[in-house]
Amino acid sequence: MGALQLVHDVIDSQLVDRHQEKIGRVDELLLELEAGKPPRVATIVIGGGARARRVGRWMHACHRAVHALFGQRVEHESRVPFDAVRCIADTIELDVEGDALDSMHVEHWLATHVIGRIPGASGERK
Amino acid sequence: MSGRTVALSDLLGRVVRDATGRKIGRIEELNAEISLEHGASDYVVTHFSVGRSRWFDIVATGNFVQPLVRRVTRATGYHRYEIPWDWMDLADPARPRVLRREEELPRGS
Amino acid sequence: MVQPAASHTTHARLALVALLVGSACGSPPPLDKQLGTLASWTATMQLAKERHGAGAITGTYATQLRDRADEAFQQASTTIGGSARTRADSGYAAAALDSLRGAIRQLEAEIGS
Amino acid sequence: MKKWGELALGVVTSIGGFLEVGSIATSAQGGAEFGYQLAWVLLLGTLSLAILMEMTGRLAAVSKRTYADLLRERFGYRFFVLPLVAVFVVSLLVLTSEVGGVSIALQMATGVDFRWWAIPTVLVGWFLLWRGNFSVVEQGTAMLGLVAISFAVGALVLHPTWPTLGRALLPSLPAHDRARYWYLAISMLGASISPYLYLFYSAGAIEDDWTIEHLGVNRITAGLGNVFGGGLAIAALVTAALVLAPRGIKVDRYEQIALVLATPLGRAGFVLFIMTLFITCFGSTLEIVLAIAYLLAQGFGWSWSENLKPGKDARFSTSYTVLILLAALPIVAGMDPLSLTNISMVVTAASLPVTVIPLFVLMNDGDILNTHVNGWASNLALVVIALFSLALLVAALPLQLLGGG
Repeated sequence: MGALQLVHDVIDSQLVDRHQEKIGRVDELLLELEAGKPPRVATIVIGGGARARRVGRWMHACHRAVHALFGQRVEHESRVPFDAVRCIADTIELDVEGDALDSMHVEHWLATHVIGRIPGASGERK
Repeated sequence: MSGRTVALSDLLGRVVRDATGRKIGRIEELNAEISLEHGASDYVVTHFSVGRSRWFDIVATGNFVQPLVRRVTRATGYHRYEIPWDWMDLADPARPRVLRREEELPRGS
Repeated sequence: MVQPAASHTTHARLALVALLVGSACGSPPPLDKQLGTLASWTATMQLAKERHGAGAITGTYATQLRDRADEAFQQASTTIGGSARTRADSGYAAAALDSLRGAIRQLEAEIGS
Repeated sequence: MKKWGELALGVVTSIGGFLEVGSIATSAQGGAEFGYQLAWVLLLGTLSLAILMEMTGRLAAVSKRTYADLLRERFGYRFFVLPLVAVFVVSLLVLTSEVGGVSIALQMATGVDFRWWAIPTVLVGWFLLWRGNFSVVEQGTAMLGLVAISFAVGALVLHPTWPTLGRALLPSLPAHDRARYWYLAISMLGASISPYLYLFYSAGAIEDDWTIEHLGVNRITAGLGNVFGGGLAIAALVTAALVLAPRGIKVDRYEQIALVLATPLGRAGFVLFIMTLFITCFGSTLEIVLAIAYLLAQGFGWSWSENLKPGKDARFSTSYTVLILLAALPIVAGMDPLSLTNISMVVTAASLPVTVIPLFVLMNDGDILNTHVNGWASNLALVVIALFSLALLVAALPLQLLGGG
């Protein structure tokens, strides 16, 4: 891991967890600014809110409106410290347990409440 | 670990002015390296790439028909600035300012 | 920063759309177009009759074609009066409607047999 | 040996996968109203699609990433929203048209109104996606899709005048109804070059674990498959030109199109037409719904694969479940499937620039493709396609209004 171009190499890259499962993309990167020190690449954000914010204010407003429509008050967003990055290549591997991430809330909810209720949903491969 | 946090996407595309207030382009890329001073795995931004045309740079950074790109850059006098982190004043992330004059800034390829 | 320019182009686009929609939807379809549609359905009925006679198509399918032709006939008979400007035009319209009605009857006779 | 099997399969897939409701309907309309004259549009569309598919296939085989992946990674989410929304809307429209095509085929066979068939159609389709894997979708529909060859048989039996057809492969201006001519030309192009085709193809390359070794297979699949697919679309145009045009029949409703095969081939032709319409539309339904689900999953970084059990990629499988059900609604509501098809094809044509122009950038990116970047000839071809896709975008709306009726 030498020099990194944050736009070219990091933001929007596919993220995988320590089991190589896809867990989203780098939707936002947070930098920490401290006087007299170079900006530190601090946090990877995974979540629809951060994504919507990048498109524009109106998209962010739409995103919030949709959330309100479904009665969701909390944004299911994950903030992973950049220290957790294990490897940066075509995908970025994070040393985390994907199932424990808050941003996987919709995936889990659908898996248990919708998809899991239909026969034939479980197992490894078809 | 005190300090302000700024989102990368809030910096991207921001117009950068030099010490005299002249527009010199927009932030298009942030280049980071592993810091030698902090703990081992900390990435810090070393310099900002500031250019004038995002699309041109998307095309130009990808080894895109390199001879053609080189000819076009030469013909149009197009260049990006590579600005070291400590020359960039991000006190207001919406209005980044370089502490030097445009003439002093290092140019990228 | 780019707001004013963007809203200008948006307005221009809206105006263009409004103009085109207006010009396209303002009047009933012209007479020659309606006559063409009627002739097309008349020919469809004749071909269907011939194909049914040859055993190429089923009665079920021929009936569906008849129904579509019937719909075209109904639609034309309500709108074609508005498109015909002169007495001669009205004559053409009536003749076209008549021949489609005749062709539909012939197909019905063919299916019924 | 395995490679040759894959190759044959790929070619078959292309034949089965390329002729679908849009091509059948718009080619029949074109042939009925302008004879052979619009054949050049199909040639142009087929060539363009072959080029786009070869490139997206190469991109996936070399980079191990799909076109949708790279659209987001290279251009950023802010830009990605544009192709995402455009392809989503356009493909959903085309999907609805395909469901309409299946329903009409069942109506022709049974006499039961097409509206009743939309729900059963999507339920069966959904079941296949739920239980089947990628090969079932790809190979199953492709093998059965070979019935589409009946169009070629029909065209040959009618003895087309080859020199005239040959001349029609070069563009010419119409003697009458200019707006209608260009409107049909755009519809036919939209039917030939659908973004879902190359998004599905590039995702399929990943599903089938393509590597650099598959570049030859990719080239032949994209090339040969399209030759056959485009050839069948031309055959559909020829049959309409020889059966409908001389009698002055215009295609206003789907029901009229069955006559193009029932006339040269009799009862067999009638049955084959219904089978062709049914199978090709059904196959396309599965491919399009997967293509949209792939786009969403890849764009947002979800876990995805048609080879995984649905519980392993819940968001992906929920997407195709919801989408396929959604596509039935306009048909159940009684929207005319032919009008729907025509509108879908024009909108498709208008949406092309947002997926074609970025491809030009990606295909020249040495970081992604190493030595497999485009040569000058491919670049030239892609620039031409990009330019005429822009022309389509500009012309689509005015022509829909002037020539759509």
